[in-house]
Amino acid sequence: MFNKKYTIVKNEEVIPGHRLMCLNAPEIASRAAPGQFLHLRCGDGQDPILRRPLSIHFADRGRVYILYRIAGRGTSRLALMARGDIVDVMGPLGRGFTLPAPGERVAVVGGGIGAAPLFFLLKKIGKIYGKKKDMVRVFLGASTLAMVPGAAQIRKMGFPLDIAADDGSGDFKGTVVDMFRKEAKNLALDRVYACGPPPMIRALAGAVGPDPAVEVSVEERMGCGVGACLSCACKVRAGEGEGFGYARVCTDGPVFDLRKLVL
Amino acid sequence: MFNKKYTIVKNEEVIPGHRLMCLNAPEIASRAAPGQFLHLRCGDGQDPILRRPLSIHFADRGRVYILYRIAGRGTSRLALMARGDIVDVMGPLGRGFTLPAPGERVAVVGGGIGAAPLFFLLKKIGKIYGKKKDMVRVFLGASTLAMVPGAAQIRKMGFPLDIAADDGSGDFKGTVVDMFRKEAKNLALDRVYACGPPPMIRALAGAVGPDPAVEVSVEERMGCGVGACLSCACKVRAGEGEGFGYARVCTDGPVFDLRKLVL
Amino acid sequence: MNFAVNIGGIRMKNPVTTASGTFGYGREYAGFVDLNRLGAVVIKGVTLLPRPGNPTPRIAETPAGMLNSIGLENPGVEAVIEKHLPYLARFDVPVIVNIAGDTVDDYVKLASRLDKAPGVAGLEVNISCPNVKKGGLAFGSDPDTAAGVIREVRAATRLPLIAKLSPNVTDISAVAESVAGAGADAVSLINTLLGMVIDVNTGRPALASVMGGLSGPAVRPVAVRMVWQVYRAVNIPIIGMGGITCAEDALQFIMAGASAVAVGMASFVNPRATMEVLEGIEAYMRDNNVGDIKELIGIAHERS
Amino acid sequence: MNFAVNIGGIRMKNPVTTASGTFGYGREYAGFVDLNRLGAVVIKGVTLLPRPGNPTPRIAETPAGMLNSIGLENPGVEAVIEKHLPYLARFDVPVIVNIAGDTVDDYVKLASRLDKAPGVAGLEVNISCPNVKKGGLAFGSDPDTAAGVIREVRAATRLPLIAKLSPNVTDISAVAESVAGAGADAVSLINTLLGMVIDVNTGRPALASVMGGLSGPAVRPVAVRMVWQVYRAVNIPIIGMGGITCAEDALQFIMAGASAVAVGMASFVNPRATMEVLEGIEAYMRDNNVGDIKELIGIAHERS
Ligand SMILES: Cc1cc2nc3c(=O)[nH]c(=O)nc-3n(C[C@H](O)[C@H](O)[C@H](O)COP(=O)(O)OP(=O)(O)OC[C@H]3O[C@@H](n4cnc5c(N)ncnc54)[C@H](O)[C@@H]3O)c2cc1C
Ligand SMILES: Cc1cc2nc3c(=O)[nH]c(=O)nc-3n(C[C@H](O)[C@H](O)[C@H](O)COP(=O)(O)OP(=O)(O)OC[C@H]3O[C@@H](n4cnc5c(N)ncnc54)[C@H](O)[C@@H]3O)c2cc1C
Ligand SMILES: Cc1cc2nc3c(=O)[nH]c(=O)nc-3n(C[C@H](O)[C@H](O)[C@H](O)COP(=O)(O)O)c2cc1C
Ligand SMILES: Cc1cc2nc3c(=O)[nH]c(=O)nc-3n(C[C@H](O)[C@H](O)[C@H](O)COP(=O)(O)O)c2cc1C
Ligand code: FES
Ligand code: FES
Repeated sequence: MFNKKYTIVKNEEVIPGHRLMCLNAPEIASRAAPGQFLHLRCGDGQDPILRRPLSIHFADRGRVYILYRIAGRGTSRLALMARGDIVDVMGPLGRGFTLPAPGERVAVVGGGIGAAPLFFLLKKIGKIYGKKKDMVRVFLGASTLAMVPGAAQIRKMGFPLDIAADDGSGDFKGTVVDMFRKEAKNLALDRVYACGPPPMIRALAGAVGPDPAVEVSVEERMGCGVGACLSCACKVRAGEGEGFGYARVCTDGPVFDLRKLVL
Repeated sequence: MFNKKYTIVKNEEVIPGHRLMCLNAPEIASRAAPGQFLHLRCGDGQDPILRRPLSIHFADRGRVYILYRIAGRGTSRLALMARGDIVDVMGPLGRGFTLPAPGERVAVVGGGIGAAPLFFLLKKIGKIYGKKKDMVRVFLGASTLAMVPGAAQIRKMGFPLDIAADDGSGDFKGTVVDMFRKEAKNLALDRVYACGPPPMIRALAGAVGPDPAVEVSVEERMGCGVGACLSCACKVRAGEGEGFGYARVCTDGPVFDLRKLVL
Repeated sequence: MNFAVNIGGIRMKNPVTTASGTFGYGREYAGFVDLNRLGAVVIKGVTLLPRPGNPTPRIAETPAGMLNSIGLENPGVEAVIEKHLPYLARFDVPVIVNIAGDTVDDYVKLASRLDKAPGVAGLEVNISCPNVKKGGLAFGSDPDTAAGVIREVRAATRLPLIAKLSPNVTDISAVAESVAGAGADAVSLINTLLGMVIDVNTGRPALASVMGGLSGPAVRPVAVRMVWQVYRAVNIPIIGMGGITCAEDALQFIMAGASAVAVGMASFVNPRATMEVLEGIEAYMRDNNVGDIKELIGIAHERS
Repeated sequence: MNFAVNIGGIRMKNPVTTASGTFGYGREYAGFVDLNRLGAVVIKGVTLLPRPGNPTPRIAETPAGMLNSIGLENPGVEAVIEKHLPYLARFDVPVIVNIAGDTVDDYVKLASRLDKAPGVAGLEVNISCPNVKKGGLAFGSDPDTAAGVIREVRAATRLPLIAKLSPNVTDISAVAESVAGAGADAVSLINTLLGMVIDVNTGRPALASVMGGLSGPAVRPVAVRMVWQVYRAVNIPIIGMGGITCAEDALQFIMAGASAVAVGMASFVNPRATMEVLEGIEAYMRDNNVGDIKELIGIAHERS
């Protein structure tokens, strides 16, 4: 866990309204795990004042990548930064995904910008699975085909990729969960990894069936990013029945066992 | 009076801790008078939130120049801006100096960064006086010779320039007012123009004698810059004796008749 | 689309007005803003006699805000009637005069004088100014004293009365209820929060008057909360203010229960702020198919 | 140079501590801050029984600040004694436990339980939390009720007692005097200002609990002012807080009369904020030939 200023290597638009930022951050790159996140200051003043959490999209050879949607005040400021500018980063933070054992049948499901952290996960799975990448299915969804981040790279890595697009421009017309539901029946999945907006996660919970282990990455507003402020609470089951407690997305997550979450 | 966004043509250090910014601002350039000022936003967010008043250092051919000391939060942000960046400017604001009639004997006295607006004044005086620039004496002061802004240009314009430096590196060791006091006796001045920190203005008031008309540029914290908020009050005599009222530096000034001020 | 609102008898063609003391007497901003387009103009606080105001420095910048201690500098009510109201009478805009006094009697005299002056659409009774020694803030800090001022002023004029409330209180709803009961036709809130900055280089307060009033975006969450609370407590219209810089900020106040909004220090930063707020509200209504601004007033209460 | 201060019996090696609820139980920041270097650690507010806290969203960003409505999520006093105090006992730093209750009896039980727990240097009595339905803020809004809580707690423990005051009051000096009279050894201020943000896209409050507590640089001028006022009203030490991000901010509080300062949400932005404040105060003292931090406490009063 570091807090340092790192230099921007690249900060480019990859799909409309989304940018890929590459940071020269060796300490983070060598320790990062898929599903972990960075907590960034968007500028050096007090506007905006809070850091912003962004998943690690990929990390390799001293460099860390984030893929972000320009959503508001903070990400708009990030988008203005250029090669050579400095960003104040805390990371790597949080608990990431449990990697699969070779041989497990896996599905990776991403909705919209939710796909950001899955890329790093796929890289690691790729290393574990070697030539057996056909035991992994990747399902991504977006409003339209052009809005799916990183599709080409995922295919290049050798993973079978299916794309759901609301407008029919993908392999499936509808939501990524509808596509997943249709395909998953025949897959005898051992593990599912997912990331996306809350409605997608809820839909997935209904679609996934009892068998596979399911891990999802959760988003919540954050203050500290290190477990101190209790801003980022998410409801988790406590004991049997209706009981629940709050977990901290920043340190207990952001990746949680789907069945432990109260959605 | 305009409020527009203008492009920075140049923003360079001229003396340590001081920068000269050139803006492409034709509307302002064609209307600006010496002693007037600009009211600038230092960045596009809310940090800092208020505008900063800076005198017009010079204006010509569609361009406006400001010469500023990096004094705090706002000017530090200005200093980070580069050619091509955009600044939100209100101006030209305020009442400037009364220009001399040809033939009047004139002294121009500047302390530190106070010299900033005097350069523009000298340009205008130069136009009025033509070859007779020896009827004008310029006195500038600073801690050391190297900290006097624009000395070479003033000499190039043809004005006799004397420099007071605290450390003896100038023509006179001491304050600019001490130098002025010594020289002025023999000058039979009709007009004095001055700009500098409050202690200098107070010292000048004691040194200047009853004869010349004296105009000084006054600094006060500003909110609106247009006379609406009454932040920038400065004490002026009202009636005879001890009576005083407040004038607004932004619209009644920043240039005032020294003898009307309650110092 | 209908933007008109009625603030206790003052008909405003749209809900956007100016916060007293931040827009001078209107003319200072006439080069930037078409005064005819404002819902109303609220002018700088006026007292019976001229006041010089406080020594300088009168302002200090703070994070996302500023402190001021102008001290009600103004030329007195007669000069305002003579010099400033005639200028504003040229425009098609209701003029609201903000009044301040050291005693209840001062307020009463101001109200009866302005009752007879031409070109006054209403009075904003400033019982919340933190920058004068006597009166001001003191009147607004207590529900009963506040009601006392309003009751007497009510008796002295038929002009619509807006009570301007102080945020420096434990329970703003109680003050609002009290002034509503005493005959206020509307309330405006918030005035400034009492604050202070120390210059650590000198070890002295940054303002000559030690304390001043905090305004700007920094205080907006407090202001929105108070509008929300007051909306639940009284039935008279609310003019919301405190850190409004854009339409989104203004809509927060409207959704919390304000029928109109006032732009304050934002005009210093952006002299066209009032116009941009107005245009932004229009755009929001267009985009969201809102036919009448009144549909938005207080809607957050239904949705929470 | 001497940095040590004594806060009502708690010996701090320097004046820099943490604001309750912003530094967890210390361990969360141990990767960034050497806890031994802090003047004291104030931990997250604890209640008798575990509390789940409020639904999310629990925070909203505001200009130069944030709203929070955590709702005192904590595992209860027994778990804090078992799990968290032993961890902190490893460090050479006084631990101050912030306590909160729904009833006076809750406070009393907490105090007598913690009186017997090892590793507690003092109690900060939170009579000012805006984020719980009952108690909390209500206790701190009235001088008499505030004194009532402190008096009972005083009787239940010999630990140094710090009363944490709410800024949401008309007269903070009155509350401070009252708790000092009731036996508080020190006061800390300010807790958060009650505020609210509305999301204009949904027309709903941005926080699930509608209102929350405003903190951060935005509130600093209000906090400095209150420290200034309280310094004139009482003779017990003050811990100042509210928007401290750097040494200069902290020095404003000290010059206004605080004997110690707490860093709050600034730690979220800069996890080393406490250390930078400390180092900056040291540098200031060195540069200005100040031999003892006590020379700076309240100096702005002499100079105004
Ligand atoms: C663990 C985690 C990982 C994330 N990874 C990514 C990613 O890889 N790519 C990406 O584009 N986005 C990601 N997000 C969402 C991202 O944090 C928000 O889009 C971003 O904070 C918005 O900031 P803003 O200032 O642009 O928007 P604003 O709307 O101006 O933000 C205002 C406030 O709301 C918070 N906020 C707004 N939206 C969200 C959200 N969805 N989740 C949490 N807080 C939010 C901000 O942090 C800020 O405090 C992630 C969120 C979390 C919690
Ligand atoms: C009419 C006028 C003309 C000026 N012309 C020049 C010029 O040509 N070159 C130049 O370098 N400086 C000039 N100044 C001073 C300049 O405005 C301040 O140095 C600048 O505002 C400091 O801002 P900051 O954010 O860097 O410093 P900070 O200290 O962070 O400023 C904090 C606040 O104090 C105010 N402030 C600080 N110092 C002054 C000051 N001396 N006068 C007024 N307000 C101040 C700022 O506006 C701001 O509100 C002029 C001031 C006035 C009133
Ligand atoms: C410089 C200045 C002067 C003010 N003068 C007055 C005044 O004369 N009467 C009054 O009722 N309020 C006065 N106010 C308060 C504003 O009208 C308004 O209530 C407050 O500034 C909050 O709005 P804002 O945050 O948008 O500035 C003044 C505010 C400022 C900044
Ligand atoms: C997320 C958060 C949680 C807080 N929890 C508590 C608490 O449990 N008990 C308490 O007395 N104050 C609590 N506070 C208030 C702080 O201790 C402090 O008084 C306030 O935040 C002002 O300081 P700041 O502006 O530096 O953050 C909390 C503040 C924040 C931001
Ligand atoms: S963000 Fe502070 S606990 Fe998670
Ligand atoms: S700065 Fe507002 S009146 Fe001069």
